[in-house]
Amino acid sequence: MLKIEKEKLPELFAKIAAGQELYLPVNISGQVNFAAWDEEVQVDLTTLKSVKSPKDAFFPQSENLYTCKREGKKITIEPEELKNQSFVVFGMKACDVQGLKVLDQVFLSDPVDTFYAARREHGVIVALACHEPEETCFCKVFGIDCAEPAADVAAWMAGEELFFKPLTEKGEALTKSLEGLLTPAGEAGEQAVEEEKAAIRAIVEKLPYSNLSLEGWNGDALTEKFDSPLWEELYKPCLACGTCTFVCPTCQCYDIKDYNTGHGVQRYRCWDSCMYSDFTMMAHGNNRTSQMQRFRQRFMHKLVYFPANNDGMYSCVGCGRCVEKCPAALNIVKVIKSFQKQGGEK
Amino acid sequence: MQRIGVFVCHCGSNIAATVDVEKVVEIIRQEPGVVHAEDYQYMCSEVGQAKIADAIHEKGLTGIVVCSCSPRMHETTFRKAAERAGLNPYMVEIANIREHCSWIHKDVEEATKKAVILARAAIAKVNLNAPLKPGESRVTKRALIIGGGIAGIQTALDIADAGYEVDIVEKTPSIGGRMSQLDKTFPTLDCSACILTPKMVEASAHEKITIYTYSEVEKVTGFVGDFTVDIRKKARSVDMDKCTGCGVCQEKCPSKKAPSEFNRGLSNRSAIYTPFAQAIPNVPVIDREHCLKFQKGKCGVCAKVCQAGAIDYEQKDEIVTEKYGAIVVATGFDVIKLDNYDEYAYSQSKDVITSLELERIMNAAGPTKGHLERLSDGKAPREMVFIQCVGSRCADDRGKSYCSKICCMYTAKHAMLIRDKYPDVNVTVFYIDVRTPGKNFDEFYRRAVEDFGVNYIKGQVGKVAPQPNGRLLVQASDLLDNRQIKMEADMVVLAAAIEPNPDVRKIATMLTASIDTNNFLTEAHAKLRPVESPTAGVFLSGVCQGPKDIPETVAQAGAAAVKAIGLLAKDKLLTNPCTAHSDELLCNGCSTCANVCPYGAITYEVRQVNDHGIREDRRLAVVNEALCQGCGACTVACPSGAMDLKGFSNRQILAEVDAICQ
Amino acid sequence: MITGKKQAELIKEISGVNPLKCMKCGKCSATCPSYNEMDIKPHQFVSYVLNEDIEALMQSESLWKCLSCFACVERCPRDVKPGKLIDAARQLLIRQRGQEYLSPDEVPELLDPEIPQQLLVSAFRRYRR
Amino acid sequence: MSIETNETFRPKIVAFCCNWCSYAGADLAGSSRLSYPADVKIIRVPCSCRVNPMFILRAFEKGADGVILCGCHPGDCHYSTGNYYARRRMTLLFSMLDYIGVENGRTRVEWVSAAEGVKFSATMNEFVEKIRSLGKNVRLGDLRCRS
Amino acid sequence: MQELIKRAKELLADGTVVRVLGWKAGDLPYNPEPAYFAKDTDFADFVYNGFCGANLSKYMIEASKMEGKTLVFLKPCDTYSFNQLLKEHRVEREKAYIIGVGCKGKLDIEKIKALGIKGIQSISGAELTDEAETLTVQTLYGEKTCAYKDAMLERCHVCKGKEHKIYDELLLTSRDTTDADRFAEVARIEGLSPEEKFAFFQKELGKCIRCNACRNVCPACSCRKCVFDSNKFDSSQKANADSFEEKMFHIIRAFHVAGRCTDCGECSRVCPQGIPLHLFNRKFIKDIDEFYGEYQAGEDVDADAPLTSFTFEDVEPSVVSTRS
Repeated sequence: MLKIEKEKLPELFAKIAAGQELYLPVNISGQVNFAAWDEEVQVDLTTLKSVKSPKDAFFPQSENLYTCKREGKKITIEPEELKNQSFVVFGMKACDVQGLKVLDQVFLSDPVDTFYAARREHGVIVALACHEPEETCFCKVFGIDCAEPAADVAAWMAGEELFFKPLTEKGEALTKSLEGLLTPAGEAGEQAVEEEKAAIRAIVEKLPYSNLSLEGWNGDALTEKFDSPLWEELYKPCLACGTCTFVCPTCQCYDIKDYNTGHGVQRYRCWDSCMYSDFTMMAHGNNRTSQMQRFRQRFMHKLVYFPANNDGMYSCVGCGRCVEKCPAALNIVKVIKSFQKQGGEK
Repeated sequence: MQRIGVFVCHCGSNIAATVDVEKVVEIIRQEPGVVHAEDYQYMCSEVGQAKIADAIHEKGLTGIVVCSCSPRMHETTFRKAAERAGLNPYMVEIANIREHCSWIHKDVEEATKKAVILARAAIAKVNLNAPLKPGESRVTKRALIIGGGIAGIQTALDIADAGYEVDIVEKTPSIGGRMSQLDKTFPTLDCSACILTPKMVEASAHEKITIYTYSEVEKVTGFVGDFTVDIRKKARSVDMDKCTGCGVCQEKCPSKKAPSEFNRGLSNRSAIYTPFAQAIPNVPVIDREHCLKFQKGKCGVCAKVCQAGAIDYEQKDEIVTEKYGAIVVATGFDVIKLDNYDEYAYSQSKDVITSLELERIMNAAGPTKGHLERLSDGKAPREMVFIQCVGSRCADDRGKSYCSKICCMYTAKHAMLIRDKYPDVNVTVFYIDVRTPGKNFDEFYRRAVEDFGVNYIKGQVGKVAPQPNGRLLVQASDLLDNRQIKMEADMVVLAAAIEPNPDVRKIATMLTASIDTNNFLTEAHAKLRPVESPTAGVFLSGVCQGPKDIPETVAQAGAAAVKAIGLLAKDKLLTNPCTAHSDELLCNGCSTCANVCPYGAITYEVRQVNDHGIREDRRLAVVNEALCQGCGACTVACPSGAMDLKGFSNRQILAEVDAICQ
Repeated sequence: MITGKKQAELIKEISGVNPLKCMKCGKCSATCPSYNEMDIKPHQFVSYVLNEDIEALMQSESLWKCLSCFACVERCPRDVKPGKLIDAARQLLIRQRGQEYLSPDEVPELLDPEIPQQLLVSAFRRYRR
Repeated sequence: MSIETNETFRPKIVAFCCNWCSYAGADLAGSSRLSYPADVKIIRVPCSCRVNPMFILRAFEKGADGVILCGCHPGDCHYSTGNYYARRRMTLLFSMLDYIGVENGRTRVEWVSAAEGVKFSATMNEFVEKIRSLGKNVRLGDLRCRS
Repeated sequence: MQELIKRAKELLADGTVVRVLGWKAGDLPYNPEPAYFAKDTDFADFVYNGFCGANLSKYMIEASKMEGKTLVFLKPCDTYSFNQLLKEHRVEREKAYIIGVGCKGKLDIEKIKALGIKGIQSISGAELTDEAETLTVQTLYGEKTCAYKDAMLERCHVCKGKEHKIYDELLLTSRDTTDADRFAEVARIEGLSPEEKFAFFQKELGKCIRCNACRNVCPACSCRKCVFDSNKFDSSQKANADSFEEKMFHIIRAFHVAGRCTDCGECSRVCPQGIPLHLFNRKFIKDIDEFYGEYQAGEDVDADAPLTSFTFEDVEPSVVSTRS
């Protein structure tokens, strides 16, 4: 394990960014989101959750797929280049890293999404343990240990230092390139990290959602959950906006659109939300015509369909972003709890 | 995707001289969707139109773009050509590469580039065009004439003779207009009243003509074929049905200090009056501002002397609402105010008069009973000076930029009449140019010079100054002799510029007919549609459209009548198919569109819709296509984009924007 | 040597007058109090400028007979302002002669009580820098 | 701002003209041979009130440097009231564009009657001059559309 | 709160209404959600406190389609929205039984968190009946306090007033919370140079993720299908691929609600990225007030809306460049 003083972090970032792109949490007019580093930006590693999850470092909100160009009546197609240089995402949390695993299940299984795969191949993740978990967090429910993030590099902030522990080959390579800035953590460092982990885990135990039960939520629950009359009540406050999906680290739906630039047509994909009334709107109309159906879809997908198709893996990681951001104060926890309550009543 | 044919017109050299037409064709041929492109000398010619028809048949075109002159010129021509070839006429779009391109640019490369872009925009639009079918609306077989001068009377007679009902609305108490104020008319020197009065009588006696005098148009709604007009009949204070026109009331009226409008204020009239002897209707009105009964509350002489009991002090303004198929504007003119022409001493001396005032002085019914005399002292003048172009042809804001057209001729008439009747009076006319185009006009002017000895001097008068001896010092320059003239005159007559009746602004606004910078009504086309206003169903007669003399006015009045008759003769009108329509799946039923519709064409109904499987009763906007005129106000007011306009749809306009900004 | 064309341009520039607007009505000449003393009449100024015959204009008596009363400017119906043209011609001539300006101290002793005030004012207007 | 750069900069300008007054005014400018730069391209609309703020933003999005809307003079609208609505809409829209930092003068409304060919041409000359002085539109506009 | 429950139960019992639209307590101390109540037992989690910021007017669009009457609790500012919806025929008056509820300013959890308060377990002082000016927050990291005012939503500092514009009956009293000038921030921005204005909005709008929360919560954005979701203008872009799109979206959205926006502040409240969206709407409101006379949408159902009316003497668009 290595370490660096917090005040030297700008040097560390500069060094990383010298050889590749570096994405990390940045405060722009009061909100923290992952963005590319430069000397001007205001890096913020203390805010626990970025508004958007860092998934768009691998699966951008919109990305060009190819461009059609026209000369007279001839049309040529220029595919967009795949990511071919390494980049570093610094400061992802354990839940965000788990979010990527969910995306991997979708995008890396056959047929492979080449754009995503290229980014995964070239991305190096430095994950940061959650210094002070908050009441909206429930990663523990999904078996995630936010004190011990598993990525290319794991990092902890303790006292005035940041501790840095490469876990993979990519992580080793990155660490190597930072020689000189990082110094050995030593025994005291190891000790500090252990204390930090313990402190984190102690807080996690006290979090209100940490003992949320997922009992009954699995691939087998399909019909029972789908047909529940509870949905009809639960969805009512939903405004059909896309906030939950756009801040979510695991939502992976996208739409493909064309944009006429005047000198060509760009075919690009952009995040879509199953909450939107025009989600998967086709010529025949919509396959989910009411907001109740759309609402149900999102939660059934996260908690039932996805585990059914992915060996029991839930596509929720308990980051709690939707809990914080839903304009109508709806969220996945409320859904889970409602079913629990109903079960209890039975 | 449409199969589009593009036709590029040379318009002789009008387009081809500045736009490389062949190059445009070559480039446009490559555009997606374009399956045919060609150029031709004159697309609007029969051969050109045949080319369009041939291409429609041979290439199976579904959309046409003609790159030519303004769509205001030949859009209809090409649409008809397409229709004859079996294509819906609304599948034709025009790229205006003449007025908006070749005529305003000099650089060939630049103009060619622009022509290509304009063509692309039209192609982009036509790609989204849909066949449209006009609806029908009814025609009310009645015409309204605003203004009862010679123009209005003639138009009314012509329309009525064709068998249609006509209403004349005249602001003053009698029809007759300016012509009734004239003494003689050029170039034949007929007595004006002698030729006008029979027409007035004919109009008033015509069974198809209703005359509203002392009345004004108050409100106009509706559209071609179906206007609804409110006419305010001002309180005359005299019962039209009872009055016998005996005139006793006017004789006995004790208030005789009101300036006579008819005599241009040169004499006074009684408070109860008919403007002139031959007035039609021969029913007086009470001028309430000058009437003692109305002002002071006592008098009532007229009521006492009226044996018919026609006087009605209680009478109130009355609003008559009537429907019309066509409206003819014939609001005429007035002479300009001369307050700003201090150098001619008009407001300083009674002996400086306008030509229209001279008409009244020369007229037997005028202030001097037809005797030529100075208004200051009643003496007969020895030396008379006429000054031309007072306020006409001015570049500054004191006068008018245009030539008033009639002054040269009436001045020659005045000079001739004076020399004829008073041979010992010297007459000098100061002119800038003498303009006498017209049948027997120049001959008329030459007679004034050659036979009547009128002294014409080229040179504008600089100054007229009243002298202590009561005469007027006229200072001018003789440009041909290069000398300055200072002469004393007894009377000076100013040929003041004429201007459209000031009321025309108000009327034009009501009719949504446009007005030019000089307040003349604009024609639909300066050359080809001179008697029609750009507003369908509104026609122009007389000086409201531009300066004219009597024969021209009468001719134009007839022309306007024919246009109106052509409209009234139809039972149905095809309505503009470019109307608004609402997408029922997007409509919120919020009423915003109805709030901005000037025609009340949008109503709401609750109807069941099937929105992708969801059946719901919804409040929905419905457009009445017969009422909708296609302005598009609703389309922008509608927040959800449910309202769209056929022929100018959101996507069509956006496609044009995209093509231009490419 | 300045050509007539150049001079005509200068006159137009100084006066701000477009001589093409003239419709040759002669109202300027009709209105001019100094007409009889002028060899080139006000309405002719315009054609001299149009014909670019500026030398003649600059040598003319009219240059010094114009009172700058601006009656012609006021009354011209076409906004041509012949008075401004002659004013400009005068300025050209003065420029040619060089800097022969009076200094303010010299003025009082030159004043003749008989000089009309209007002339004085017009002189100031004309010769101010 | 130097004059040299301006001469090479040819702005893209969209002019929305109402069919009844301004389009006819533009026709009159044409038939009177009153020139204005070829940078101006006219789109015919039935009335100024047909112009949706979306059209104007779209023009900027796709690379226009200036957008001008011409309609009948207030009181002269062929449809009686269309230009009044257009006037309010455009006033608010232009104010909003100003508010978000788009240079003043990239948008303009001018009332041009069918008889005002001279005004049409003068307005277009003036507007093109103004846009040239402002330079390329970089604050509104989609990066993807820049060539 | 108890009086609200009591009255609601009465109205349900006597058949005046068939359901109640109010707020249901969440599982955290600050996240109550809008909810329907129909049975006596439902009221167990009925809540009305400082965190009940949601404007229930918009839910009345759907409630108007249901059978029977809905009792809805509206705060003074919410009644403007209801009126505006009424004017646009989006809600039905006879389908609503409106209880105007008092308000002492609503709370913004983001503001509390911005003060560094996290790991929240409970909050006291947020009840309407609480006289305290201070919120006391129990957190995993200890007890924290903050002034009620400092935790209030921006909109409450510029509150339109305590008066309900439409109601059937009133319950609870309101408190005057206005302590700022509603247009101060707009005026400040107006005073910036074009470069500064542009930089400001670029930065703010750059955060937009096009989640449509602002639009979907907005009572004025009541379109069945938004133009940005339909192909009518080729404008249906689901995500911003370029900075222009946020501008287009937010300008057009503000324009579409211009003269209709009551300034209820919901857009700014719900924006996950904390974009001060009300600055767009308020700009239009300020302009409308200045150009066409003061107008408050939702105040009077019968008033002519500024964009559907005019006067001959209206200012010309050039006023934008000529005014100081």
